[in-house]
Amino acid sequence: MKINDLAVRIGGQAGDGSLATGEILSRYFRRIGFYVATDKDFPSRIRGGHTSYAIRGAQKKIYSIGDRIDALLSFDEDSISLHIDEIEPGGVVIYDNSRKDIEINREDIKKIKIPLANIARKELGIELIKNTMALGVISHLFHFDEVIMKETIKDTYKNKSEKIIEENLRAFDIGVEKSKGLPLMENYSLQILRGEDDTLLLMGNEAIGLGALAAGCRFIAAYPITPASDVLEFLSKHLPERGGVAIQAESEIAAINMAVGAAYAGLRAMAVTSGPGFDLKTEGIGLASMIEQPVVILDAQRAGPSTGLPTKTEQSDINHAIYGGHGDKARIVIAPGNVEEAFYFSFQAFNLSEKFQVPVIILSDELISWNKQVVKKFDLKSLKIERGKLELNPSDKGKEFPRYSLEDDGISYRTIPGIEKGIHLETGDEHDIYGHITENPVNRVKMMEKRMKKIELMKKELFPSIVEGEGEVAIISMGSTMGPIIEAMERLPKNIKFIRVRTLFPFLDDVKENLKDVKIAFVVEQNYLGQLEDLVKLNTGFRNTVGIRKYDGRSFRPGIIERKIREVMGW
Amino acid sequence: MKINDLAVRIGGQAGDGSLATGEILSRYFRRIGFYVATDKDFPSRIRGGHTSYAIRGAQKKIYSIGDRIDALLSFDEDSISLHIDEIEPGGVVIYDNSRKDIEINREDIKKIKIPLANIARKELGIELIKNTMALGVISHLFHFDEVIMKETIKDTYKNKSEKIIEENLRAFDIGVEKSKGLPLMENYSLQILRGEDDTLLLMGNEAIGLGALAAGCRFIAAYPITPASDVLEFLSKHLPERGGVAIQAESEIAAINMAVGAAYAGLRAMAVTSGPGFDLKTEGIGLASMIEQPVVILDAQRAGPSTGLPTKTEQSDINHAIYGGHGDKARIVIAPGNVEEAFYFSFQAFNLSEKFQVPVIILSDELISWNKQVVKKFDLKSLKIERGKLELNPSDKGKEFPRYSLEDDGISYRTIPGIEKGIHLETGDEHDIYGHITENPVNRVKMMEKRMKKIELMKKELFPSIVEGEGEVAIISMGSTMGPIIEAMERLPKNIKFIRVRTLFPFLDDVKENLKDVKIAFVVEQNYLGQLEDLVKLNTGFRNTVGIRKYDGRSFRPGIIERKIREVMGW
Amino acid sequence: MVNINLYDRDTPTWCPGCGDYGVLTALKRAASNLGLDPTKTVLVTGIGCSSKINSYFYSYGIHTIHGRAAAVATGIKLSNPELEVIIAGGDGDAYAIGTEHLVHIARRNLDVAYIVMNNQIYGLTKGQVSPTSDEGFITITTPYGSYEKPVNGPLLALASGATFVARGFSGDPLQLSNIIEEAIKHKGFALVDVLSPCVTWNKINTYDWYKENSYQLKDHDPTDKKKAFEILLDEKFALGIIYKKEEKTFEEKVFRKFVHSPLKPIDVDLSIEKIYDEFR
Amino acid sequence: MVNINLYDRDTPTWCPGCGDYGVLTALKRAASNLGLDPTKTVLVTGIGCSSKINSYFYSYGIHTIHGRAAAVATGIKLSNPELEVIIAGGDGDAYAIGTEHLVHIARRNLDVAYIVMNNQIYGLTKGQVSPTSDEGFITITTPYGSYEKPVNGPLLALASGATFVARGFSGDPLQLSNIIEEAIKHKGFALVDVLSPCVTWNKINTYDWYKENSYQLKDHDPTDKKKAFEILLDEKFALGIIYKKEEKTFEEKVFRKFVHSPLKPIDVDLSIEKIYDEFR
Ligand SMILES: Cc1ncc(C[n+]2csc(CCOP(=O)(O)OP(=O)(O)O)c2C)c(N)n1
Ligand SMILES: Cc1ncc(C[n+]2csc(CCOP(=O)(O)OP(=O)(O)O)c2C)c(N)n1
Ligand code: SF4
Ligand code: SF4
Ligand SMILES: [Mg+2]
Ligand SMILES: [Mg+2]
Repeated sequence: MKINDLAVRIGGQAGDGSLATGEILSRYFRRIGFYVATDKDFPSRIRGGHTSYAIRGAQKKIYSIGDRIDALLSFDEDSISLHIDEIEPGGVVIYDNSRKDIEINREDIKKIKIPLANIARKELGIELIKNTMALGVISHLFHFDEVIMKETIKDTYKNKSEKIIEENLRAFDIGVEKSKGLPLMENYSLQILRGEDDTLLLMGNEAIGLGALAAGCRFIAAYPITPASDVLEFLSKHLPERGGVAIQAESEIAAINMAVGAAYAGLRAMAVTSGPGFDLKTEGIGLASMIEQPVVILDAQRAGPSTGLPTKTEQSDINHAIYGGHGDKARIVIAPGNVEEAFYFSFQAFNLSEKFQVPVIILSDELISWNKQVVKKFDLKSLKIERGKLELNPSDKGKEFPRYSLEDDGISYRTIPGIEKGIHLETGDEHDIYGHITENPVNRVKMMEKRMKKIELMKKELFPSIVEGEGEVAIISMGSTMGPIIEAMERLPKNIKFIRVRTLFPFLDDVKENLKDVKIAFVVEQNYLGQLEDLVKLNTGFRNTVGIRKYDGRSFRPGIIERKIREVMGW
Repeated sequence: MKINDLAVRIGGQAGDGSLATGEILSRYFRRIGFYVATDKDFPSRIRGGHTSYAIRGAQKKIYSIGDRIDALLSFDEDSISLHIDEIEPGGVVIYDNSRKDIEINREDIKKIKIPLANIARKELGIELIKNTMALGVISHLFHFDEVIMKETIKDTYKNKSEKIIEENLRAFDIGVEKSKGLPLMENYSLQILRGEDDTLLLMGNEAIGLGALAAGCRFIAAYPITPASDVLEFLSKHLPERGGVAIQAESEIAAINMAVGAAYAGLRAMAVTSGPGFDLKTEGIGLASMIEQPVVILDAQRAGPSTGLPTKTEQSDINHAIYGGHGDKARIVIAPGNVEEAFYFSFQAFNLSEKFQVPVIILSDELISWNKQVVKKFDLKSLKIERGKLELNPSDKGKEFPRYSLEDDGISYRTIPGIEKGIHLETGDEHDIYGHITENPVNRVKMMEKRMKKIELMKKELFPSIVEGEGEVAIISMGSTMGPIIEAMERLPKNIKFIRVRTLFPFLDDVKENLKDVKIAFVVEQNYLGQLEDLVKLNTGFRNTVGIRKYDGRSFRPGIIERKIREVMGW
Repeated sequence: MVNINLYDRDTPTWCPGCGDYGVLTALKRAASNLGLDPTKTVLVTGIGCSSKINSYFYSYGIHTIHGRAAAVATGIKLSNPELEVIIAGGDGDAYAIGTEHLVHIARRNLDVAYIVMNNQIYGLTKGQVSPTSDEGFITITTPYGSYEKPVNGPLLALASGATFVARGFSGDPLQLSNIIEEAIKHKGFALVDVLSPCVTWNKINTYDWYKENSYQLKDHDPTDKKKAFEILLDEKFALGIIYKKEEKTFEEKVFRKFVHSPLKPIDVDLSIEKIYDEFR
Repeated sequence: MVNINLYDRDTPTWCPGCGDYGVLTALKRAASNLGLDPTKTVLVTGIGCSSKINSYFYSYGIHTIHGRAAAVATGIKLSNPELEVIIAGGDGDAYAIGTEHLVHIARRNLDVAYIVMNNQIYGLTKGQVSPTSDEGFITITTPYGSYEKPVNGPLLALASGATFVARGFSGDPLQLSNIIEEAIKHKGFALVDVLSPCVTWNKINTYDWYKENSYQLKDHDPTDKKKAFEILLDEKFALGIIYKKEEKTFEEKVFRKFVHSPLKPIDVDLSIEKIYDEFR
């Protein structure tokens, strides 16, 4: 009996509506009080090609769809060939045989064939509604609460016409009806846990957008790119009504430089992108470092290099985020591990950037950016806007304001255009305390030290690693891999210390401390070269590491991690 | 008595002609059989501002202007205030007091005041010719060979009019004449060593240009930027007569992509730039990695970040050269340490890029790029063009040529447009062996491994470190710092092992080997963050390092290194 | 004339009804009429739905990065002027992120044809506003309507120095193939802006809309530059060859001496010794 | 009118005789006539000799990176439309590496003035060819003469949608200051291309050469767009305001609701709770 944990994969051709169906299902899970994790898999084309969406709901906190699925809802043949082996013994496959009937070779699962598309066409005249019908089938098989499910459907389509809502509810009912008599999934039990309804279901990109809004970000410039576009899209909708500006720039270069301009003019500003666009922002981010402008950049990593696999996940921009750009420069690079952190990191990114007057790079990955998770409503009361040394009413300092005055902590007072007595220059050339260009070597040394000093200072306020468990064997990771790692740990027979790094630059000393009694560390990451592993080695001196790496564009499963650790440790 | 080693600094306002005078002096040194090292110091503006040029000639091989100068030729007050303390006791200052007379406060040097500009104006009617006149003064004081000097002057101006040559020779003679009676520098002796005249005097940028020409490079695309423009300028002159193309692109992005296009079309192609432009090339270099195109990129480093100090030297693009760009990618990064290597590395860069089908980055720095050194005529006989797996006559492989066939060494056969039976696709998206886009995970893994495998393979053919000396104390460096380091070593009382790293990526194993018996290593580099030091730590595990760093935009002097090592070692 | 099937390659994965099918058909027909040799032809594209066209057209092909096709093509053409180099891509690719290269390839008058498949939207990234979208156009990134005047691609090219400027419509592949044929034949830089509907994301600028908002150029003298400017200032889209003038191409100017063939083996260039004199 | 000395800052380090002195004088005069408040003015520049102008003009100033001044200025102006934002820089900055931003800032009709100090050469990097250099022009990177037709900056801006296009000459700072004044006053994007000789590297396009190769616009109706195109196609440089039209600015279109002032303190935005509904 599997209790309160169900993973469903919905697969079909792009356009079959798998994503929409998954959306309703994940909303249902939230409503019954479950946590949710999802994983999209679709090709970089618009129509056709196999697409699938995995949704898992569970009572316990989850961040991964897990190793296997309990139900496969398949609208095409590819779904079967690609995913049939993924079904847990005792699970079920539902196959829409309207297009074609096929042989399904597994004896240990339930196999249901039903011509959903045909029924939909016949009964409602709309083939596409087969999706909602399929939800009816699943609901019946797994004893879903039909009332809550229908509420969910209604709410999901609440911006659509009455007619559409009616049709979908009808489709759902037909699905339930048609599955009467099918063998029920008695080995699954899903309770209704819903208590206080204080949760939200959202993906990382939405959380980042919300975090930015909450932080008073009032400017976003971006150029569309998967998987970062959602943030631009979200803010394009929500910024204008807050007096902010969302602008789709002519390129990523334009975008970062616009954002730097906005920051210079005093707005909290951000630019969002992914790999190829991140490359193009290199020079602009360097300018921000040099003129000490607070600006926030999101790099939602996808599989590289070059155009790579645009709709697939990876964690291979770590090096560029830290080291990208010529010259020595100060910046902050933080990596949220889940949707909740995506919100808070996004919020804090603006505080950090203004406090330290540096660009802050949020490094997410496609999986976090798109993974829908259930989070507690954000604790806005606990948050505070900190603008650092922003000087809105400077006292008279003479004709020019010493924008780059040499303060003990390396952070100068900042004024912005429009402020009386704040006039000064800013330039990416080396400059004196008024921002005027100078090539004087003594000044150069002072200014370099002023800017670099911030690196030590900021360490105190950055996000330390999250450590779970104790032991001589450690797992180190960053970003979205935390989900499968936690589940792998649960299955492994011995104690493991899990160190999840959240600040990549400057690298914090706590990782070294945490490795003190560790004998061997597995570094789990989604790239080929072991970029995180190198970072750990360099910064801690700890060298007995074993890389667990994945670079096929698909996310980790707990089993991969579990197996590799068992193999190396002989467990 | 100082024998066969003389350092002269010529200083004045930009436009005073210090650089031209230095040019003649350095040519003279070559002609008498000396080695030469030079160091330019001028501001990022066109007229005005203090400019100075240090030229040293010596019988022994030198790569640095050394700690102190023997003669200061000064056309402005700044030259005195900035450089008077640099003069070796027993040396001389020659001050042109035409503009203004000033007090020179040093008792341990000879002080010569002479109104050169006034004399030049009076006797020849051209004030600017004071420079050549100054050469006459120096020649007389230091017993130069006047015949050779006059030959040098003639040859330097050989493309100018007869009149100009005559005037300069006259000016020289007047200089000699006017210094009759001045106290001679009897404590210096410069012999005429000239034997076979088999040497050249050139700067790193020229050597890189020549190396490219020799290697059959027939395409350069670049956007002007200090200090890389010389290479574009040199090749703009010399490529067309060889049927090649030099194109000043609309931006660095255009330049790198043009070069990639040229490489794709089969020409040996390069793009040259410095920091800000190097940032902009990030995406294009990533494309070259992904489609496995051989292309050569020069980054002539200058002081960053951002626009920084455009005419000052630094070594702070190491990280970007190695790590810049999203995703995992293969490339080669090599760093010549002197002008001779600049030639050979440039030549070999083309071979390496074609053999391994990767972008090769030559990392020079402003000092090497501009430092004029005397080198033996290049041994062209010893060189060979190796184009790797370029397939000019492929056998029939079907409709599409398997451009990305999976060979044991990861290197596929390459065809280029125009070749029969070679048709295929190339794309920065992940692709199959014919270059067609595919998102298949199994193919992805194979292709990543194919591309990454080359990293190990290429290690065998890259430039190992140059090791000089033995001992438990090591110095590690890269690039132009070798000159001052060698001289510092000569002065230090104990044995030192000097490891000069020449290949930065992939990092070779020899550095680790060489550090086996070393107890402490000083890493000398021109940046703040210790980019080379981190690289050594990461790749060798050796952690007892001490950084000797400079980041004021001016080059190292032996004394700085010597003092720091004495201090740390208690020597 | 060559059998048109010679140019078949992978089956397109564009959405059913996508305008780009018409462009592909027209390109194949033009190639066939001109007898283009796939071995000597390079189709250079950027990134976007439209840029996938070289997966569907048989010849040498390079699918580069977003916006940079023109720069890559410049390198190719200058390295081997005997190649027929054709550039293709979307409106975002050419007129947003690729703007600078378009302007400069035009003023160089490089002898290549550039086919812009203009659907007034970002197709591959799922329906964001494009530089050619009309003011007020609602997309996911302009939920309150676009605030920007559209880029007029052919006008931009003409102002930059293009010596051939034309507009076609993928709903009329026959005319389009004629235009493309002329563009390829033209010695110099030829821009062909093709109205090519995106049936998935752009529900405004449909086939019908384009039919209503375009007209055929008649009795137009394409050598009349002033007239060409006037036509391009029209509200409606003129279809046909708008401007055409023979001028020396970039390659003709650059290669005054001789052309180095990339198709031949090379040796160490000993002639550099002649330069040594500069360094003595 | 404000005392012109208010705008004094550092002493320029341009070469004696550089055309940019005339531009600086004209800008100061225009500012003084308009009574610009240095506190509310931002002079945004790129990189180049010309781009150093904000070191010499007293107001808020940001000297950005090569080619990106227009993008930075867009961010500034959209963040605080009450600021007077002026962009200045060289021909390389605006018409080579900055091409894309020029085209797009023009079509957006952002209310800023952009002064391009066009010396047809790269000054700061010591005399390489520029996008506005004439064909055949010999420089250190074009020892055999340039192979490219020059970019016509004002034409490019006009074709891109600029609502104010003018050309001045730094040899005539009085007219130039009038033009700059008009450009700043103009509501919308104003491009002022200034013929501004580089006395050090460009020995062809000198003050005298410009005098011979330019003419004053007379009796020209700047609202006549077709005529404006014609004028810009002239071989000789027309001096004066070539085109001018009032259109809604980008800011006016964007800020339909209210403007968020960057000059006020901010609090955590609790209103995001209203969006929570989307996530349930
Ligand atoms: C540097 C970079 N930025 C952004 C993207 C994402 N991207 C891919 S295609 C595209 C635009 C597609 O629009 P268009 O060029 O009009 O082509 P279409 O798909 O409409 O044919 C974008 C923004 C990218 N691949 N690279
Ligand atoms: C990205 C980048 N590329 C190149 C340079 C070098 N650079 C500085 S100024 C300049 C061009 C100067 O020409 P222009 O813009 O016409 O200005 P001018 O000096 O003539 O006034 C260049 C190429 C740079 N600073 N940054
Ligand atoms: S999304 Fe639009 S442009 Fe892309 S293939 Fe579909 S119809 Fe064509
Ligand atoms: S180099 Fe030319 S543009 Fe630069 S300051 Fe001198 S004259 Fe002016
Ligand atoms: Mg498009
Ligand atoms: Mg210029």
